[in-house]
Amino acid sequence: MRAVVRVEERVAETPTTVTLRFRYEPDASPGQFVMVWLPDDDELPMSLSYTRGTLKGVTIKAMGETTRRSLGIAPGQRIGIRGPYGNCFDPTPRRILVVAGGSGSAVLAPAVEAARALGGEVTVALGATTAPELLFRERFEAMGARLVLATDDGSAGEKGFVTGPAERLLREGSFDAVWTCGPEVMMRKVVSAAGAVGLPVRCSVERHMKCALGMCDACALGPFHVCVDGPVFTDRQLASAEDFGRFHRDASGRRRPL
Amino acid sequence: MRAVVRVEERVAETPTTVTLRFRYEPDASPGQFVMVWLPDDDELPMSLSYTRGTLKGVTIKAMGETTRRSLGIAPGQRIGIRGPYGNCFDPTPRRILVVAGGSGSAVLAPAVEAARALGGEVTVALGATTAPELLFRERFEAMGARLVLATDDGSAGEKGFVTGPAERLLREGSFDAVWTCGPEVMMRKVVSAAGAVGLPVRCSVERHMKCALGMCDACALGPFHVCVDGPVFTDRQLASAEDFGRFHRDASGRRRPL
Amino acid sequence: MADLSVDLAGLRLRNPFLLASGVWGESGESLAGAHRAGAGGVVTKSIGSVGRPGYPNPTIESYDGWGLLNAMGLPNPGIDEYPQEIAAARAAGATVIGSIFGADPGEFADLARKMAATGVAALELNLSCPHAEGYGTEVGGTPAEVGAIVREVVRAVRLPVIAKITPNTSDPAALAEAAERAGASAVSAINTVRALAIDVRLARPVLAHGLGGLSGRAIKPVGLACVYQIFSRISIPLVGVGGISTAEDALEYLMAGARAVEVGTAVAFEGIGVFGRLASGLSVLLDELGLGSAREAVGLAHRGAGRGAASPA
Amino acid sequence: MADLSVDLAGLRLRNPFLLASGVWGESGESLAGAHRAGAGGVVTKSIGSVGRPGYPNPTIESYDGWGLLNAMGLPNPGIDEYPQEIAAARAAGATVIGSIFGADPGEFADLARKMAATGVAALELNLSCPHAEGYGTEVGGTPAEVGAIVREVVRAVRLPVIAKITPNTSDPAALAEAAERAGASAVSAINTVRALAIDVRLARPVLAHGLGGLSGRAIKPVGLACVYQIFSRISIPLVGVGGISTAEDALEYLMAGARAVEVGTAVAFEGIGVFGRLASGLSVLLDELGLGSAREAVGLAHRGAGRGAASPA
Ligand SMILES: Cc1cc2nc3c(=O)[nH]c(=O)nc-3n(C[C@H](O)[C@H](O)[C@H](O)COP(=O)(O)OP(=O)(O)OC[C@H]3O[C@@H](n4cnc5c(N)ncnc54)[C@H](O)[C@@H]3O)c2cc1C
Ligand SMILES: Cc1cc2nc3c(=O)[nH]c(=O)nc-3n(C[C@H](O)[C@H](O)[C@H](O)COP(=O)(O)OP(=O)(O)OC[C@H]3O[C@@H](n4cnc5c(N)ncnc54)[C@H](O)[C@@H]3O)c2cc1C
Ligand SMILES: Cc1cc2nc3c(=O)[nH]c(=O)nc-3n(C[C@H](O)[C@H](O)[C@H](O)COP(=O)(O)O)c2cc1C
Ligand SMILES: Cc1cc2nc3c(=O)[nH]c(=O)nc-3n(C[C@H](O)[C@H](O)[C@H](O)COP(=O)(O)O)c2cc1C
Ligand code: FES
Ligand code: FES
Repeated sequence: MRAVVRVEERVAETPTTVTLRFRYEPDASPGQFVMVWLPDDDELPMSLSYTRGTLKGVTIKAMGETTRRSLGIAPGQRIGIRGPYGNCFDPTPRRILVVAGGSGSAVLAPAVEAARALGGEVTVALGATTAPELLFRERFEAMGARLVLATDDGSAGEKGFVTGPAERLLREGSFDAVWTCGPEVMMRKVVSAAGAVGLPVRCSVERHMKCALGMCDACALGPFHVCVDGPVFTDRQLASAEDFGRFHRDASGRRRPL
Repeated sequence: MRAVVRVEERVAETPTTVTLRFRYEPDASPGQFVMVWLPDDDELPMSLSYTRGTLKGVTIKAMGETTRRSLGIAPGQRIGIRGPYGNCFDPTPRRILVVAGGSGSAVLAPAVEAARALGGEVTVALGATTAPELLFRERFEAMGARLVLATDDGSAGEKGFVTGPAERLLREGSFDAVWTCGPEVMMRKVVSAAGAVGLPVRCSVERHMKCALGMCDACALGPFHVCVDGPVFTDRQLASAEDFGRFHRDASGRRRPL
Repeated sequence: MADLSVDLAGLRLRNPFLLASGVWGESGESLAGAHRAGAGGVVTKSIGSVGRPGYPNPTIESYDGWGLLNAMGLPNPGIDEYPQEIAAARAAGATVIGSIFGADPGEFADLARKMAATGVAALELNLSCPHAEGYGTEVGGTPAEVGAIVREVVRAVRLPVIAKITPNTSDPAALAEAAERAGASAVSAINTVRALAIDVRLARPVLAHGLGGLSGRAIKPVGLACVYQIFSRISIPLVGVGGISTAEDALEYLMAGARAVEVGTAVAFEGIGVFGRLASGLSVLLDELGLGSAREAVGLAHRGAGRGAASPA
Repeated sequence: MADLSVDLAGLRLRNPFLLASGVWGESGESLAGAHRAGAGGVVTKSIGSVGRPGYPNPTIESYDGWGLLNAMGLPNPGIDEYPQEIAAARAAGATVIGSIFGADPGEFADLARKMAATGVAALELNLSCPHAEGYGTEVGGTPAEVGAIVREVVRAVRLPVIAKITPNTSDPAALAEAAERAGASAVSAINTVRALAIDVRLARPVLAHGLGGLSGRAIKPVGLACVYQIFSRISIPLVGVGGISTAEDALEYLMAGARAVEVGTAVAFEGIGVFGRLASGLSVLLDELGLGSAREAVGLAHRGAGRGAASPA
């Protein structure tokens, strides 16, 4: 379904990230996304960072021109929402390692919430360029997840990419499942590290999206369409998608190295 | 809904009337009609003369060219059916006088069956031009209805129009309701005779039909459309339709005296 | 409460919802019934010089809820039999727009004079029936034909003349422009979209006439495109027709540029009560959107929508 | 069991169901997926001389189950980037028809040569996109334009050329005739129907481009009318497109005169599994009707249906 909603709340999460909350009826599960229409502007895929009840939310990181403009949206403004689309995280594993980079926390936060509600033990390896950019750090803490931080500049947690602590945790700890969302190169490393210790991974993958109906082919990922077969994929599915971690397609369908 | 069905059975009811039986799923009630499409030919409104179960039936009297041709339809041939349309007879009154003329028995027979099934006492005043044309005479008898006959040529029952015995029955007998279907001038007389003794009447009325959806206006009857507001009308409704018993409209919408 | 009344080519309508031609339009009592049900005005069935029975049945195929295919074949009692029906509708207080169809400008003008004499408030010219041989799009499908017919009719009568145009063309706005240049007071769009259904079991077209015209929800996006495209190319008012069954549908048409709308197929799927629901629904919707009147909504979707920040509330 | 295979302009297809252009057509793996799902052949996304991102989002509006509005704006990676996608599809065994769009006959011919070099089995010319500025109907909306483009392309390549025409015209058969005269091997009809949606709360068109094209069940009756009308006016084969989502829909098109059909929007509403269901459904339906093959059904609805007695069983 599609609806036009009023932005009820705007929360500046990091210097480059805002959450917009709005009332939207349809049921949604952590992992699913919506198409967000900024009326004089573009329509973009965004994971639901708040999925419960009717006060849903998306958390947008300024990546390009449109997302940068979206930081200026104020409560009271109207935006279009259609969805939710796609599949979701299975929240039942007992011990989960979550590896989140950049805006990846947007989709992982509600998933962790769901896992914690079922009594799961969750360790979140959270990475960002710099400390203020660590998205949903407090939210993860409030859920009672164990947090391991990494920043490129060392301003919080370990210095370097989050894949460092993630790989170490995988070697040391004992987990039942690994969830990850973030830059694709990061996710690829997580998949291979988890594979090394025989753990199943669920990756939330991004591709260019237009229809979100499994039709226009914009979001092709190997034999899959991210909008209907994903966005959450298993490591096994990704093994059959030669483009995962290697290339994506731009708006024209042209292959672009990642 | 619309479907193409195979004619399962053909019964010659009178020299000018045949019943066609066919399997058609939708539920129907006595009083309702279907649009019958004779594929290389026209599509005509016909009351369901058999409404129970899936083996429905229509009983067609040769009136004009198309109905005359329809007498030649053999078992195995395919016809189109859409419907059922319209309202139905309320079968609950205890003592019912039924006045049937010409093909009117087609719609009244299943209605009388329904009333008898509920234990109603039914008297059928059945009229025709001549004895062999008395439609569903045996069927009414088999239901346990009391039969009073009239023929124009006196070959069965009283000589003359069926309105004669009907008016007498109304004066003599005690009934809770009157049902009638037949030539409109006949029905008008029945309505006024029943009105004189204060009895409610249900009349099944015919008008030219095209859409059967309450749209094209072909079947206008005063403020009503026979296809959706009828075909069964109350005496009170008919009192507000100045055309009842006076004029109908031909295929062009032109008023034609009855 | 939002004001629903609209002015259309000199007619003052209590609301923008007109009964579309061909629906509840043969009998005066039906036209009166549409008025009593709340229609802002009623358009008659298209009337010709002489009575026509129309095509044989089947004349209709229905697609559950979202569309209707018809080829009635312009049945009508003929202009000489029709005045009594208009009289009945007018007696009930209805604002009646008389629809006519002819084979050439001369026949249209003659019919227009006779229709005007019945006391109708305006005329609608059917230049757009997609399946009537020798009428409709066959005589009014090009700008030149539309212009010639409208010109002749405008000369013949003093009433407002509404040219009803077809969507079955590459450039509907060119037809509307031709109507405006020829003196039409308004343009209505659209008539049905040329269409066909086949029964696979009988291996033949469902409708006796073969080709027909599609109406109902299925054609709303098509009608909206026509109205939207025409709006910026003419300055006379537009009447939107095609697939309207909710107040939101109607508001889409108003925002696309229609001053009033016509409702046809929704009467088949929802009954004549649809007029009351449309009027009250539009009133609620306009209030909700902070619009004081139906008039204010006309053409709103054409405001240059730049690409920049999200729209203010 | 009925034989589903059909010959289309020299191509032997295992069944009459082709993937329509613009759906699952950008990546070679998707084309291969449609083949694996059972499509008789796959038509690529329409490819141009250089890459185009298409229009900004929103590019789509969906009407629950019965229709889809889109204005993608012909996004495509450009002919020079595309051969690798076709190679992937062919490697999977798919019969690939390459769709191209250009601004004039010369550009079409140039693209045709390049597309032919990728090893496609046939070409489809997009003369019919209703919303791409400078392409589609804007350059292929009249018989003269269709003829000029087809002629140039037929001269340039040895492959069968399928001209895909628009329903947004008064006489689609005239476009088909022009394509035949210019040497086309087949005609496909229809592309989407020009349409629009407005969001009343935002008071603007839903699609970023404004106008778009309607597809899906809503346009099946429109596509059928085009195919039915064209069938008796050309002798080259026809490909039916528009709103097909069941075997019965497909059979309607075959009976109206189509030799094969294309399926687009049904993939969005039912998934790619629709191809398997269509093929098995058609087989059952043909058996039930006593037809030995899909070929036998072609044009059946045109048998002169006199008016007389009811049809024999
Ligand atoms: C399923 C899914 C869920 C997502 N969830 C979130 C989220 O929760 N939070 C968040 O901040 N971002 C999310 N994204 C990413 C977000 O959609 C892009 O960052 C955004 O579209 C960039 O838009 P832009 O115009 O600002 O960037 P541009 O300047 O246009 O480009 C920046 C990058 O974004 C990509 N992009 C642009 N348009 C689209 C599009 N329509 N679809 C996909 N990618 C696009 C470009 O290809 C490029 O890689 C998600 C993407 C997908 C596919
Ligand atoms: C609700 C309803 C139920 C009916 N039930 C039965 C029934 O059970 N059995 C039965 O024998 N007849 C029934 N009829 C009447 C039957 O439809 C007509 O007798 C038949 O249409 C005549 O067709 P024709 O072509 O043979 O006659 P024509 O030669 O065309 O004309 C004979 C008469 O039938 C009328 N007629 C023709 N076409 C139609 C039409 N499409 N709709 C209505 N009237 C038409 C003509 O106006 C004329 O009065 C019913 C009619 C209606 C409206
Ligand atoms: C059964 C039927 C009969 C119609 N008859 C006419 C007619 O006589 N004259 C005319 O101009 N339009 C006629 N139309 C077209 C309608 O007036 C209207 O333009 C079209 O149906 C689209 O509107 P809708 O979707 O609300 O029905 C007819 C439509 C239907 C469905
Ligand atoms: C999202 C989308 C994209 C399309 N892109 C193209 C295209 O690039 N070239 C083309 O010739 N047709 C294109 N079409 C039209 C389809 O090929 C087809 O003609 C039309 O959608 C009708 O078929 P359907 O109802 O089965 O979808 C597109 C249709 C859709 C819905
Ligand atoms: S976004 Fe169109 S197929 Fe996924
Ligand atoms: S038959 Fe059309 S309104 Fe009754």
